[in-house]
Amino acid sequence: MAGSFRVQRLPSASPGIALAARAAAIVLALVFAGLILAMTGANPIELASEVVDASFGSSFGMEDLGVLVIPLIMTGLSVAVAQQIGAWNIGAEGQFYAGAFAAAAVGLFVPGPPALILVLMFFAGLIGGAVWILVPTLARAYANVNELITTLLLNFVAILLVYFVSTNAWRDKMANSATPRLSAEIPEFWGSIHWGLPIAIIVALLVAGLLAFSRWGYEVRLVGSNPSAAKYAGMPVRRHLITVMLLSGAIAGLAGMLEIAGTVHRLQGGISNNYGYLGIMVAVLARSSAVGVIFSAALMAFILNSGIILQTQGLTTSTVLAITGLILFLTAIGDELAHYRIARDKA
Amino acid sequence: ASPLPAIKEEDAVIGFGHVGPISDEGWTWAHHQGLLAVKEAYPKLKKILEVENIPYSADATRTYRQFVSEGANMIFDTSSNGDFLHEVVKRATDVAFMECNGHITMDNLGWYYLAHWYPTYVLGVAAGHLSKTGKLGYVASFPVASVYASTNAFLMGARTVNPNATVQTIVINSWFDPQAATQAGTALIDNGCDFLFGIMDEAGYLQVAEKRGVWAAMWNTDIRRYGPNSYVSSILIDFTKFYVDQVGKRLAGTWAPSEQLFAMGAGVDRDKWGEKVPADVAAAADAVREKIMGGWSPFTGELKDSTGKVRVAAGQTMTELELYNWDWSVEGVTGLTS
Amino acid sequence: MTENATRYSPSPGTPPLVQLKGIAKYFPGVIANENVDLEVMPGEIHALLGENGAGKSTLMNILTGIYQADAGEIIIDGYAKEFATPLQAIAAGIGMVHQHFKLVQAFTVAENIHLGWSETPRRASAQVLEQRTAALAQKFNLKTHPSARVSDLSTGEQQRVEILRVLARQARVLILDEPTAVLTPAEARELFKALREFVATGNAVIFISHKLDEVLEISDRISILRGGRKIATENTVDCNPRMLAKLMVGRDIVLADMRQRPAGAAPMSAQPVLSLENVSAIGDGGNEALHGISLDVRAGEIVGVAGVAGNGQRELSQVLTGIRPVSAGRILISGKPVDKSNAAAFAESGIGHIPEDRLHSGLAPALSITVNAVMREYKKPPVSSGGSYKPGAATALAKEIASAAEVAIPDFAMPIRNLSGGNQQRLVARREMRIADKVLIAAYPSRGLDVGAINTMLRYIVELRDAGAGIILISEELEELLNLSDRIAVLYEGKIMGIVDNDKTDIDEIGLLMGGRTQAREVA
Amino acid sequence: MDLLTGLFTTAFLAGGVLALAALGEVLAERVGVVNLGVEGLMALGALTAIATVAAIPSPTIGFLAALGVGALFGALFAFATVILRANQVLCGLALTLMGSGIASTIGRAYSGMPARATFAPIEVPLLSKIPVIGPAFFSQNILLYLIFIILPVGLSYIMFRTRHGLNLRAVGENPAAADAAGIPVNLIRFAYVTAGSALAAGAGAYLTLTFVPSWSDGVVAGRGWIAVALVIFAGYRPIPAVLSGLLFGFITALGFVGQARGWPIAPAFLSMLPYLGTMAFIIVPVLAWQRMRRIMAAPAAIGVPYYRDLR
Ligand SMILES: Nc1ncnc2c1ncn2[C@@H]1O[C@H](COP(=O)(O)OP(=O)(O)OP(=O)(O)O)[C@@H](O)[C@H]1O
Ligand SMILES: Nc1ncnc2c1ncn2[C@@H]1O[C@H](COP(=O)(O)OP(=O)(O)OP(=O)(O)O)[C@@H](O)[C@H]1O
Ligand SMILES: [Mg+2]
Ligand SMILES: [Mg+2]
Repeated sequence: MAGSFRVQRLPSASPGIALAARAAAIVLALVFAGLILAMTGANPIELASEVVDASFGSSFGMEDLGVLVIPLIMTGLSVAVAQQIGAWNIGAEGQFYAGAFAAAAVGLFVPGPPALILVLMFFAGLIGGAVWILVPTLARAYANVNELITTLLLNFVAILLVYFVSTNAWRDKMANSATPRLSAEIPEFWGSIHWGLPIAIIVALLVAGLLAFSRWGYEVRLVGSNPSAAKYAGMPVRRHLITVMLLSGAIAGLAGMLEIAGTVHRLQGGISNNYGYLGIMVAVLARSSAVGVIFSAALMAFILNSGIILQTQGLTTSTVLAITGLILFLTAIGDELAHYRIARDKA
Repeated sequence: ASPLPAIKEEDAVIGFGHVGPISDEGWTWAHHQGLLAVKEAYPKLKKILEVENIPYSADATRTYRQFVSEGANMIFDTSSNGDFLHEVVKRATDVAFMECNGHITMDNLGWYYLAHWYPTYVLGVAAGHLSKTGKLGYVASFPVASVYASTNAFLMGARTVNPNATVQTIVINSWFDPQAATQAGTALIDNGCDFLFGIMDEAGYLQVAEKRGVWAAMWNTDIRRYGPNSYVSSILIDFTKFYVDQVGKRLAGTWAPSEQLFAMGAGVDRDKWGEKVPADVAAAADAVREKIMGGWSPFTGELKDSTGKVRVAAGQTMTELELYNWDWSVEGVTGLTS
Repeated sequence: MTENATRYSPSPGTPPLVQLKGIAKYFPGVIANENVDLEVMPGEIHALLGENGAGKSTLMNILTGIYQADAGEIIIDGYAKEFATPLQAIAAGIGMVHQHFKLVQAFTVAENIHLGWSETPRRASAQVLEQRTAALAQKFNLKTHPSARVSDLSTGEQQRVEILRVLARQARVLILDEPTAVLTPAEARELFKALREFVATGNAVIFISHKLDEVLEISDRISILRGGRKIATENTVDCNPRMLAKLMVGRDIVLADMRQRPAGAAPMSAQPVLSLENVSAIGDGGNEALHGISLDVRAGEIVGVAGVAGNGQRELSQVLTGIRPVSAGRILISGKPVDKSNAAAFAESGIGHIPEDRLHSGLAPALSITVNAVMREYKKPPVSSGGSYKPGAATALAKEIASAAEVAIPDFAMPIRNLSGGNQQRLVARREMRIADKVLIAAYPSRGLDVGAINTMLRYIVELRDAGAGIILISEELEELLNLSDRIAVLYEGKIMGIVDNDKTDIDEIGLLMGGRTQAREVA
Repeated sequence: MDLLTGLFTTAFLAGGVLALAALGEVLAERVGVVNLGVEGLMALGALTAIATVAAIPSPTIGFLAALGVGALFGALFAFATVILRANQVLCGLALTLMGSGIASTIGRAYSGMPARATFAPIEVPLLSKIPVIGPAFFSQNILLYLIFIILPVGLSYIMFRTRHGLNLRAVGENPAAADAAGIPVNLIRFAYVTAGSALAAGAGAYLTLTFVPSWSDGVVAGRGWIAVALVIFAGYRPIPAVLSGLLFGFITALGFVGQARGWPIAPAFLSMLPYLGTMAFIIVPVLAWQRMRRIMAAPAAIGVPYYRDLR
């Protein structure tokens, strides 16, 4: 039968091997993409050095990464939080817009000193996102309606709503389809990187801390892992489901607020570059760990920003899209293979 | 502001940022033709940068910033990115920027656009002749200024022939969605429209019109092959002269920010008439075209909006900037505001 | 051997029906099987004994093609075979009733019986499958509801479906992994009859059980595994329980009389600590599952609940622990009526619960041992203070529980799913006993445990009783109930048929009540 | 054409795209695999169809070629998720990116080219004369009958009335049980995920061979996601899946008709109709009728890779 070696799957991959597998997957994807590029006449080595150079060699590059990582941390966190309770929030995209919408309403129509307005916008963003996930949450909690579909459908509604106000009632005549510039802005501290970055990181750490070190977090993990056991232990299954899903929505809403108050400064359609959907990938890459989200968001930001750099190098958007897909595909495979080890026979 | 210094052709880097794919056969394709013309006119340019599908989001800032990092001396934003672009404009003062459909100028930023309402008015005249029902359908993206100007000019042209003509718009809430455009076109025809017009980049509703045997007019480029029997004409746009001219100025050190609206015949015009358009209709419409090229403006009061309110007094002519920033529908256009 | 059916005797020189040679299987960090040889002859009922975690199920999973052996050979009828998939094993005539049910919860009984079966008609409408199932149930004398969804069935009923499925498939080798754990004695006897008929034609049975009496009754030979290795194979006639227990565990097991109260044990209280007054409750299916139940438990008393699984035991234990609301009647804790069913409040007032299905409802299998161990005490210091949860303190508590439960755990952060069933059971029991100051509801606490572990488990329960807690012991093991309980209530179709005093009853009377007969004589 | 007829006609056309893609996803999810690559597969199918008919002007060959390409990419996805057991969500999203990226890269050569051959409508004699429904349903292209009658009826027969269907549903519900019963879990998963991907690509081909007969970058425009959502809406059943596609197409068409008729509702809100309408259709019945919960329940093992050795 089997020789003196045999393959075993460990229940969890050791962090070192997992990291190595991920790196290997990315390298493999890039080599693969490089080969194809080389066939089309491009010089992959040059492209690669350009990417590294443009990402880390200039302050512009670092700024871009720093700004891009903010919404990715937040939407990734939003999805990861919902996962804790066993829910799939595919609607972070919509909640992002809803949060941006609510924050913009405050920013446009509430007079006051900017600092106060920013605080109000912060809460408006949280509430906007939470309101947007409210119906899916209640439908799940009281009628067990699959949240995956309801949250997804509301994305389209939110986007239409934002388009509607930014091309109608709230429109700025001097812009094509955007509201006037908001009065309050999150200040920048390094180039165009604004305080949204530390806020996003703090929120992620806060959530991670709550999950690991609070009774609430303990209960949430248990409810998410096995609702029957949680019920047996007398935990309020439904209440936790509701609060966690609302929290997930609120975090995505905050992502929208940070984006318009810190980066875009106006409400308009299209401000989310699919950040909500990218958040799903960020969360999956982080294995739903709130701290892990910070790192996987950084990875995702690097991949996306590299895509932009490659485009200015003459690669088409579609090629870049395909390469990104390949990287993620191989990463998924690498993550799984990292669980295996080859063991020597004990016999 | 002092003009930017001249640069040698061999050292110059020019960037083009597009909203859609070059393969769209519409707006972006037209701008890409401009890029090709620049390449031909200045074959020694060090580099031409081109990025497609730039989203209307902070990604646009990242892209234009990347252009600057790549050493661009002049950058064309072919579909206004507003603040996303201006953020970069402010920090790259040695780079010349031109924003298509922009609204503001800075020391190193100008804007350009087309006075598409004139050829649109001409198409409207043709539609007035060709439509039997007088019900004209319009497939719109969003209720924005260029759509208001387009629907209004179209109806005003048609009403010179058929005073009872109306324009029914369907807003599909997307700049690009062939499926929705197809459905919108179908719904318009089902509702009695026998002439379709719109502002989409693709051929969706032209194919519907061909199938259902009604007329259709298009935008941007000549795509009559999608519906040879239905095709009336297009708002044909041509950026080649403009781009070559701008790059020339930048190289020569004479570039200064400008605001440019291409006039009819100078960057924007109607396309060659469709094969099935009767000669007399074409002639009637072309007569109006001549008149406009001669300096006449059809956009003269009295003009009422869709609520019946007089918006332009009798005898008063709308300025080019008013036309550019049009944000109300003339009487007879329905669907943009509710 | 009590009753002797016609014995099948293979002609001399017949190869073993099943022969395993040098089988080894390693899981990360565990030697599940090593160098195991096993021979099963045609016509033989071969029992497999061993402590929890000895590797019995693993060995059988290898024989059925679910696991691949790391070393060794499988020989059927004298021919070496490779079972890369269960299908090959099934084709070779091997069928198994699994310890952890391999049933599709969302399917009906009929669908479960027919899935993956080559004899299922190609066009298989629900009616056809249900008719066939009814016929099979009749043939093998196992009561089932063909159109019921498995998720609505009790554990015992589910096991009956498993047995029926394998019997229907006419396997030549029938592997039963603890099949009788949830059957009544009468049902077990029926099963044994069927097994004897099954082997009488030259088939074979591999029978895994922790019940030594049963093994001695049914088997021809017995093999014993310990720590993944085979220790011995003996003819059953040469065996007795004490020696088997010693072979399995490696030391002597003393079975004590559990009803004996040691000096200093808490006396039985006069007033009940937990009472049900005419309690009814609605089951998952929406029908009333409990009808007007009245039951008292006093401190220091063990009340047994006998009855065939599926007669309301699950609902009863849920009502008693506040998981399921009552639809009529009331519950009193220490004489005070409970106004709202709330599992947390029940636990806080000192009611512990060893649930029937520990993996599904008592544990979160994917979470760590620590998280699972502190499930009852996470609200109290030292695990939490204020709203905070202290992972360090939680692990300390988990260690305490594990050592009280005598479970060796390499890593408290590992998912509890990785522990053996027996160890999970011990941890749950210890966890619950820590909070059960007043009452412990123990549902089938010894199910699936080996003799040694059962002994330990029952000892735990008796200790708790002696410490002054009231116990409700739900079980199908009449021996166990009679050995422990002060009184025994018999549950039948959601009603209590009678409550008998242990001193004044016998197996026969309880058996009658379990079958739905009303009480013949009154108990004082 | 009568307005209602027009509504139904476009509902069938637009809904057909969703229906076919949703059918494909039903296949994958029924065996326990979530395939979020539908959007990318549709793009690949749409392009393959156009590219094929450009070379061989037969819509049937174009459609079959799309099925083939879909199966190829589906097999790749199935290899990663079923055999290697990589994360399904991540692989699905990656497949969407790859599919869309590859399709638009290759598609550059085909933009600006109307489909060289399309499926022409067939008039069913007599039936096509029935008012309203007649022209909408009986003078349509042949694929429509495949999508709305043959496939859903056939698939639901197989799923719910045959031995094979019992086995495949068991794989999605409890792979360990299916495995122990001798059902080849990975084979069935692989086959159905591949077949489902072929159908998703077929939906793309349907799009460019009937509904919008030309390739353009982004022609799928997010319909793949809607299809995934509709599967849940349909309770993972073939017939409800196509009906929900039809319903979605109908409500979308209704929104456009509303605009055409000048309903006094802002266009943005009319565009929200299909999404809000679908939400209402999901939530209300479940609230009103408790039994719906069980009927709508997802296969229990959905999204979970199956390991034999893991307990
Ligand atoms: N065992 C479970 N498995 C999965 N989800 C669960 C489980 N138990 C609860 N939930 C989730 O939590 C929600 C609320 O649970 P809870 O137990 O409070 O409701 P319920 O009493 O079972 O339902 P209802 O009162 O609506 O009949 C459920 O709708 C479901 O979404
Ligand atoms: N899939 C698995 N992964 C890791 N370890 C396993 C796995 N299956 C079994 N084991 C380990 O292998 C050993 C033997 O387990 P097995 O289930 O065969 O015991 P058993 O004799 O059937 O016990 P029980 O009487 O409790 O059923 C145990 O230590 C168990 O933890
Ligand atoms: Mg800023
Ligand atoms: Mg076992």
